[in-house]
Amino acid sequence: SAQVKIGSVLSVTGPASFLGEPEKETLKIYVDKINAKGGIDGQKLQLIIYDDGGNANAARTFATRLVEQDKVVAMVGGATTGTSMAEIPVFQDAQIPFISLGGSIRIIQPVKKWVFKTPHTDRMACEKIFADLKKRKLTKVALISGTDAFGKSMRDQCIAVAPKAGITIVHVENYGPHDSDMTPQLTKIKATPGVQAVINTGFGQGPAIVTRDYRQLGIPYPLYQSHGVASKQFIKLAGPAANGVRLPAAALLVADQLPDSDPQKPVVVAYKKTFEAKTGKPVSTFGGHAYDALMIFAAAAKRAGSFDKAKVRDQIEKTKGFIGTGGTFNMSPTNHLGLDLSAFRMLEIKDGEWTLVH
Amino acid sequence: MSMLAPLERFRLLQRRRLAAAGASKSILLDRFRLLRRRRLISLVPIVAIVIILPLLFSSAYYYRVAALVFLFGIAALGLNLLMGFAGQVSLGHAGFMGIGAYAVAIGPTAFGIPPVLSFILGALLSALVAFVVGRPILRLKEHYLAVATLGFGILLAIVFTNEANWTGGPDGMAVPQLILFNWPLRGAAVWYWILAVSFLVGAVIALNLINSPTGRALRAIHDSEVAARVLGIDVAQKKLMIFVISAVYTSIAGSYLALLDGYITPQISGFLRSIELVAMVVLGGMGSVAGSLVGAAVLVILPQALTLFDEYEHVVLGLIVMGVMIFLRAGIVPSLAAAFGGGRS
Amino acid sequence: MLSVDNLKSGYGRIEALHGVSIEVAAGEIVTLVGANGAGKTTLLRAISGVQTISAGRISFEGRSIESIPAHARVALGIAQVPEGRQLFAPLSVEDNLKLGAWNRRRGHSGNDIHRVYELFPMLRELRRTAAGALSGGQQQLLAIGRALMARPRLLLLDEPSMGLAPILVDQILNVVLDLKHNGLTVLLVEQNARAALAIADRGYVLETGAITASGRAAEIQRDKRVREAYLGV
Amino acid sequence: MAEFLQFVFSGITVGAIYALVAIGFTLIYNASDVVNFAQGEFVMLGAMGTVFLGHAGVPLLLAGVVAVLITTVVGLALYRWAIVPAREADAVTLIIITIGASIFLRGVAEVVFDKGFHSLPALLGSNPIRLGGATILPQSLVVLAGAFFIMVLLWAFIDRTLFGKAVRAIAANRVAARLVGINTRIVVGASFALSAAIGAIAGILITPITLTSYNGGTLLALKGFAAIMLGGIGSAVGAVVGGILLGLLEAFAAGYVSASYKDAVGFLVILAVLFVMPRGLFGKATVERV
Amino acid sequence: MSALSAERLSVAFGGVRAVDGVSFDVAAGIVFSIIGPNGAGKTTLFNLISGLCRSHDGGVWLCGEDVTALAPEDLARRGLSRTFQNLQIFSHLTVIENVMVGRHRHEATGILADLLHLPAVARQNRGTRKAAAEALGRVGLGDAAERSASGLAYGHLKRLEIARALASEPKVLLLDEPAAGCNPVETREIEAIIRGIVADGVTVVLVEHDMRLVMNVSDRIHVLANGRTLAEGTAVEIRTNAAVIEAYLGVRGAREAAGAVG
Ligand SMILES: Nc1ncnc2c1ncn2[C@@H]1O[C@H](COP(=O)(O)OP(=O)(O)OP(=O)(O)O)[C@@H](O)[C@H]1O
Ligand SMILES: Nc1ncnc2c1ncn2[C@@H]1O[C@H](COP(=O)(O)OP(=O)(O)OP(=O)(O)O)[C@@H](O)[C@H]1O
Ligand SMILES: [Mg+2]
Ligand SMILES: [Mg+2]
Repeated sequence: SAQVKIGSVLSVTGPASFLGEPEKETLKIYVDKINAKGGIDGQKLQLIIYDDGGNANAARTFATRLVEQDKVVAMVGGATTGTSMAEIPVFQDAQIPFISLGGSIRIIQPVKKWVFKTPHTDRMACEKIFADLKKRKLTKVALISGTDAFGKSMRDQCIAVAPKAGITIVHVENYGPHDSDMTPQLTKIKATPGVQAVINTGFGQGPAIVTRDYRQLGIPYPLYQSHGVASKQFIKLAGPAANGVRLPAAALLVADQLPDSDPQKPVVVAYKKTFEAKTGKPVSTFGGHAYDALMIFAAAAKRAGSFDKAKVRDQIEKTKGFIGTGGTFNMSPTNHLGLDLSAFRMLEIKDGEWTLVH
Repeated sequence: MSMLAPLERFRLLQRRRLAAAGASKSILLDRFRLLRRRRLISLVPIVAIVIILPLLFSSAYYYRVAALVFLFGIAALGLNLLMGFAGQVSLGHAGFMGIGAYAVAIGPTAFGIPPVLSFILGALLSALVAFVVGRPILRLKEHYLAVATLGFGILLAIVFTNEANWTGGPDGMAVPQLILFNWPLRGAAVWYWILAVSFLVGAVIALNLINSPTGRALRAIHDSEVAARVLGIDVAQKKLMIFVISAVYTSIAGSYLALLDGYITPQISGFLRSIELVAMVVLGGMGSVAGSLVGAAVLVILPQALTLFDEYEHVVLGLIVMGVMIFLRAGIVPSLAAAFGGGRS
Repeated sequence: MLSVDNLKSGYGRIEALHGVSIEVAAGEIVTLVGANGAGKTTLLRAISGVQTISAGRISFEGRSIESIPAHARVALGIAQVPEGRQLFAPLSVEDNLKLGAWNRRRGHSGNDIHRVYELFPMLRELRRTAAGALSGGQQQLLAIGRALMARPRLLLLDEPSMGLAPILVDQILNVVLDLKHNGLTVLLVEQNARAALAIADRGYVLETGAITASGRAAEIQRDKRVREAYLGV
Repeated sequence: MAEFLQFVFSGITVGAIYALVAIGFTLIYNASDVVNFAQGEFVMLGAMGTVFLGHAGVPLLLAGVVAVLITTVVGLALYRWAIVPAREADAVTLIIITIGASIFLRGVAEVVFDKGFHSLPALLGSNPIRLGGATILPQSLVVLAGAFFIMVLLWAFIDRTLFGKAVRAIAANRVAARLVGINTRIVVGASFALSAAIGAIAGILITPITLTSYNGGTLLALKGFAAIMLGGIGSAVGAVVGGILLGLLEAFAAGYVSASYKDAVGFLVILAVLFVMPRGLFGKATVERV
Repeated sequence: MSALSAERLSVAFGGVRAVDGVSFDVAAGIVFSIIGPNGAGKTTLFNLISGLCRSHDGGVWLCGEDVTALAPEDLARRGLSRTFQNLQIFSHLTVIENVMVGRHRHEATGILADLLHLPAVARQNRGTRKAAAEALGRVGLGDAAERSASGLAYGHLKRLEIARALASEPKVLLLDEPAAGCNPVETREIEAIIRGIVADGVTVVLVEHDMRLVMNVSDRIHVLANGRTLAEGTAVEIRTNAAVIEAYLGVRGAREAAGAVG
């Protein structure tokens, strides 16, 4: 039967491989599922995935290859902000829809005609954390962030939105993504007067070490992590130290705890089951972003009734009320993400499990 | 064994030896004359390839990959001048790529300097940086030089990562297009020609240098600094000079990369990129101009070809790198040249 | 004791030995005479096993050794004083000597070291100095001492008197004679051909990779052509 | 004061890690003049091997021993199949071969293991030791003790045994080594095996602190490399002192200057030291007569 | 005017006083030999003169100019050249390229001109090659010009070093054991080469253990032992000097020295 090619350039290896790996697995599983059900409008999908190793230049070459050689009709994925940004011109020029899985708001702001994304922005994560802090009547926070792209970008966003949220950032520290001891930075935070809570923006192994060092130093304030640690791995690595850590994350992580009335419940439970059954690994929200992107594309293509790139793009932009693992998407010409703060849930780790904060 | 050989036999041998010596002498002389007249002969096949390749290209993707080969060929050539000819290791050359790249990115956006001028200023800045750091660093030898250059490269990468106000930080920044005489340079095919020609120009200059007194002095330094010094060669100055020249090559490649991609991240000056440049030089052949291009081709094309192996990509890449170095230990071009016809490259 | 038969060897495409055959009987001193570039060093290296050969046989005490690696040939009893000394430059003089006795590392080398020091008192004074810091002649003495430490049965000497003061040249040649009287077999390459022939039993003339003459040392010394070409009289 | 002490503890923690990784380079370098770029992968293999054998149900102690053995065999294999066939090649070529090996081993780990991060339990538990208002984890002291223990063994081996001298002799002059009867293959092979084993042990000891992943070796090796250059290449004592110094430098830089530039501070100090002592703190100058 | 003079040169390594207050004066256009037991300090003396090593005391004058603190490359530019006891060959270069490097101080090296390969560079290259070929011819290596230097036999490498030093057209040439590894016939050839060099007006300072050569070519001989001057004089004076015979020549040396036809 006729095949329609969709492409993906992911950071399956390299420093961001913990993003790329579940994204790759998710895309493979669900493209197979779509095809097993007869494809979209009777057309089967063919998925082409390239690994950029986290390198922007390689990402751009692979993007060119997808467009020029493979003749894909759409691209789902571009794992990090840096690689996505390098790929954008290729798809803008070729006029092919591109749904990125990168975190930063820069990908979709300013709005680019052909570019969308599904992960929550780091700014939303900051806002969510700040909202929770306000609820707890804590207003003075210290920030500690990784110097990698994710950590740094979110740090900047937090600093930017803090005044509006009524939060004062009293101290800022950072650490290298591969550092193995963060006690000097945390010691300085500990010594800073007035701190009421600490937020760590970062992904990879850094946050686990921060969490452990935090407990080692016996710092008494609440510790917030970002959505960048939203995988079971974090809890395992940080061990008992993770207890009491809060973070904003998608509903996916607490699928089973959602009330039955929650419209997201069936979606996230189904994804979690499928992913864990196929891979034997616990779900992370990162794979969920890929799921959302693929499904938004599939729905748009169905609505468009063809794989005409312009039509598909228009339909993606018209996505309304789409329930994904990350939340409910309502896109528009000015909003190529379409998630609002309600997409995030505030979680707390208790006894090694995610729990919903009510 | 016979007792004393008869005088006749000795004479005969003597004569044969002389005849052989004479013959080989004239052959050598002929070959030398050929070589001298064709200083640039090794470029002929490259020019041919540059012209023929586009006939085989079916899409802009091929142009892009080929453009990248020439681009990294320029960078590797610069490093090769330093490593292959002067024998000085650098594990930090990606730092100069970074300077070149950020120059064309920051120049126009932050200072309103036209891209072409930024490009030139980037090369000059790299030269200046190389001149300043080269003086102390080049006093070190071998592994110590390696770690010093490594540190230099990492320092630059740290600056590019941390000075987010200028560089966009780890997420990188967009690079304005290069506009030449109201004609925006875009599209892989255009870049293919620009980079191929640039590489050839770079190669001609490199060959000129190698065949000049300066080039000989550099190669001499590689083998014995002491002997070079007592022959009147200012070793420190010559090393510094080649360090600066090689920095300029690499910086230009970095500027090109930024312009070609339209977007850069600090990875461009990272440690892994430096290692990749060294690997290009050694794989292709230390001290071989054509080798720089071949080494670049191998490391640019392999990741494209190896997507075939999916998750085994790195296993295969590692095996190929090891295999090439084991079986062609002088590097691809010199080893093959020695195997076929004993020519030098 | 040593027999080399039709040996061919070279460097890359260039053949340096075009089928060389020599014999060294037990207890003999045999000297190899030849001009610069004749292939003397190449031959000695081949016998020691650090030079690949393309054809021919080498047998030592009746046993063919072409396929035996270099280090094992030392264990069989072949030691060499190589051209250019080839010392372990960063190691001390004493360590160089100790390593000379590597093939007997389970035995004690202490006595042997003392014997070397007695032979060359200069080395005793320098025993803690890095070999690389020694003067040329001192290095040459060390190279000879190191080879003796192996207690070889066949000693290959490649220009042992190179760089030595005249007073020491005599001493070295006397040492070689002494060794012979203790049953050691010696293959000697020596630029000082006259002196070498004076202590040798037999000799070979090697010219551009081929043996062109051989015979008793005294005969060779008398041969007019050899005298003209190598002895300079 | 407590703050200062905490920086010191942090420096010791990180420094001990660098030291333990750095010391693995020593033997291969001494035997072959080659800085083994796959050394970080040995560290990773020891750690990941233990983790995954543990997952498979092997008791952790046994898992550790087996992982070290496997890594040792990998070290030997690297020597036998990649270094021996290229034996006449110069150092740069050999270094590129080790880079190839490092890519290869990472690729294998990526397939055999996974791409996630993993940890191992700390040997003496994870209750911090409190001292003068600062804290340090017992595992940091375990790593430090491990580094010192291996340092003493290595120093005794290289400087005090004939075998150790043979190792250095080979690097100094391979032909001469063969001419005195040293079986260079066995000695250099043993060096590779031992270096690999040291790497693997380092991996197991540091993982409770650093965590591990299939590509975690590269950056550790980079720091280890910097540490040995600071200490003076080839010297076991230099590796450990260099490592600890680098760790302390980074901790103080992070504490008193800026964490963003702590790596920069580390390298600047290394550069400064090299300008004064071009062969590092403990590197011996070799004399070459002309 | 003397071509080279050394005054109270001294240097110590660790405890060893390798050279200890050595002074001498070399008249222009002669062969001045320095002999002495192994480890006497001859090579170290050369290193002091050629700037590879700093003297603790005294100084060096080259053709009347004080060159004490100069770097080797500056000395080379003033006309001092040398060969090495432990060969320092440019082994990745061909034989003739080795010698061409010797011409360095006579070549104009504008980096821009070199990069662009201006006609002047090409012309100069041809000149350099011709001069190098000539120097090779003088030491009898003309046939080996295009061979890789790493492939020469030891004795030939020694000659290559002489050719390389000659190519720099020195005023003073230091030769460190040029005849090492040469048989008597080859030593004669070296002798002829040295005579040729002197005939061109170059001053030669020779370190050598071959007494025939030394006695044959030397105008003056300076004897070192344990870093100090033991004697200085003409060949006849030296070979009959009891102290020299005792410390250095021995029976053989004395015989060889006497056998030399001066
Ligand atoms: N490494 C090498 N590569 C290429 N050719 C070589 C090499 N070593 C020696 N040769 C060549 O092999 C031939 C024999 O050289 P060898 O060193 O054996 O001569 P030799 O008799 O020892 O001379 P000498 O008296 O100068 O030491 C010579 O023609 C030399 O040029
Ligand atoms: N860099 C150094 N470090 C230690 N000792 C040194 C150094 N250089 C020279 N020496 C010592 O200084 C003394 C003089 O050495 P030098 O090489 O000058 O002797 P030489 O007269 O040239 O001897 P030869 O005739 O053997 O070449 C020797 O004892 C040597 O060991
Ligand atoms: Mg020889
Ligand atoms: Mg000397």
